[in-house]
Amino acid sequence: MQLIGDIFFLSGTIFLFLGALGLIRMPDVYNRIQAGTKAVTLGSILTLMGIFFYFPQWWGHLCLIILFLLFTNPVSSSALARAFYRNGISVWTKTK
Amino acid sequence: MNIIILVITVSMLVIAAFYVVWADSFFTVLAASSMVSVGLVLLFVLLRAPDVALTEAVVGVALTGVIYALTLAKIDLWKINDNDDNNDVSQSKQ
Amino acid sequence: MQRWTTILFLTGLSIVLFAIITPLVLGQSPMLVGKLINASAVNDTGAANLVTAVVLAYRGLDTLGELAILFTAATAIGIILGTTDKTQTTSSPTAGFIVATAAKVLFPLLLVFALYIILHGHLTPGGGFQGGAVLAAAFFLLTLADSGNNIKHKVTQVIEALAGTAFIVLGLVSFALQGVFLQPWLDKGELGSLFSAGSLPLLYLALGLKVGAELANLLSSLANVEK
Amino acid sequence: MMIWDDIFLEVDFWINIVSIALIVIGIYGIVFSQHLLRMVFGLGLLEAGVNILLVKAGYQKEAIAPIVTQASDTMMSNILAATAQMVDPVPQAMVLTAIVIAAGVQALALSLVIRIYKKYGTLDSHVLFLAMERDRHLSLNQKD
Repeated sequence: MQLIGDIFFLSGTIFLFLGALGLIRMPDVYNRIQAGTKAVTLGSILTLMGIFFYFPQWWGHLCLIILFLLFTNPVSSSALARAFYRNGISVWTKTK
Repeated sequence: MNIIILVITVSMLVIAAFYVVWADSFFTVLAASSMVSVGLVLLFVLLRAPDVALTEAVVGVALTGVIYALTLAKIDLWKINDNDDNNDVSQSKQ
Repeated sequence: MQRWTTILFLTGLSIVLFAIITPLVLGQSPMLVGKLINASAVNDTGAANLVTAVVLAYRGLDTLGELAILFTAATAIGIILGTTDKTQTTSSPTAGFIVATAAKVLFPLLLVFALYIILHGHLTPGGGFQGGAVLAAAFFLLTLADSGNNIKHKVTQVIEALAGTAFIVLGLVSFALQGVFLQPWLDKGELGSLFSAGSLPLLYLALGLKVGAELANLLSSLANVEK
Repeated sequence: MMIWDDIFLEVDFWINIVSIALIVIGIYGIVFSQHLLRMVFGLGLLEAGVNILLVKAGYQKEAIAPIVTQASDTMMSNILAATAQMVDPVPQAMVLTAIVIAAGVQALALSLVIRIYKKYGTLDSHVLFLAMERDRHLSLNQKD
């Protein structure tokens, strides 16, 4: 049971690390928002599922946290992207 | 307490504090001061003070950040600079 | 030259602070007051969270003074910036459809979360200060999403006054019943259940409403000041 | 080498380091910076350092957080045995109120900053000093 939880933890931390790497390596703001939202949401959800396999009696709290993450993360990233677009930050057009 | 987590948190806090005082853009200063609060939350959890950690998370990260952001907007420092070299600035103004 | 003076000053300051702080073995054993409170807090107040017991029961007068300081700060900000109830919106852009809808959906959930934090302050980490800050954030989220509906200063001032009065009245009732100001006075109940710890949850409810109204007032007067 | 191991693997040492670093950087920001807003940020750092030091005053090795978690365990002796191992709750209550007061104080300072900017149009302390001196001389001359 705890081995499954460990596998979830490992995959979750891999996704979180990739999200952090994308924040540094991506060329412009919009790509960075995408990396910082999608990968981090998936990583957080996988980590919370790993916690479920360690403490199964917390399933209610964990479901609520996952629901809130799925609801608030896209909204905040869309608000950020809208603010950057309205302030005239241009999209990266060069492809090497 | 795991000493490695403590050392990583402490170094993150000190680097963020350096950014608060020595960074040029006030956007960076705002982000760094919120990061100091996040490091404080971790330290309070490690010091067995969950009440203080929750207070710092709500007040220090969220509320103080909003207050600083409102102030920056009121004193004309809330400007997003397009410093990235890859961007084409000419087509950005619509 | 000035740079070297600065570096010398900072190094000297840190060495002095290190020499002062390091020999203090503060945390090695709990101090006498902490030991006594740890031994008798559950019997005295019936609260599972000992920090709540300290904040509201053992040092309740401190909390009252802290409320007075926060009230003074909020009033001073209102005097400095001026509280104008603006009804018409300025030319600031709206936040967009997604954020407006999400704010409307999130607002009741945030209210429930804030009340949960306040009312479970004697059982879990949390309490009036944290819940009040979440309450203020919930009301400010509506203002951020749609700049048309501002926080009404009159309503928040009435809530703040009523909550502050309730805090003092609870203390005075305990003074009339037991002769000590702000001593917990209701039935202690079963340890760990929601209706326990006597009057501490009522005190935390009043404190949370007061802190939330003050912080919402502060945020809206900061947001409404014209350039 | 054993002495160095004892120092660097100790919790107290790192907490002292971070609190002293925050206090010193905050004092640098208050004293040596020219921008008023950066002074307020330095004030926040100073308060954070002092808060860490206060919470450390109640910390104890191999102690638990000051919350009784086993609600079903109504035996008074078990509860007393659990509370004897807890950290000191008094400094935590102090810091709890101090954080909220710190937020209020910073908001007050920031509102003063907004008023100064609306009156003088700058936040550089040197320029501000000259402008205030000029205003003072003007008002003195008017009075005569």
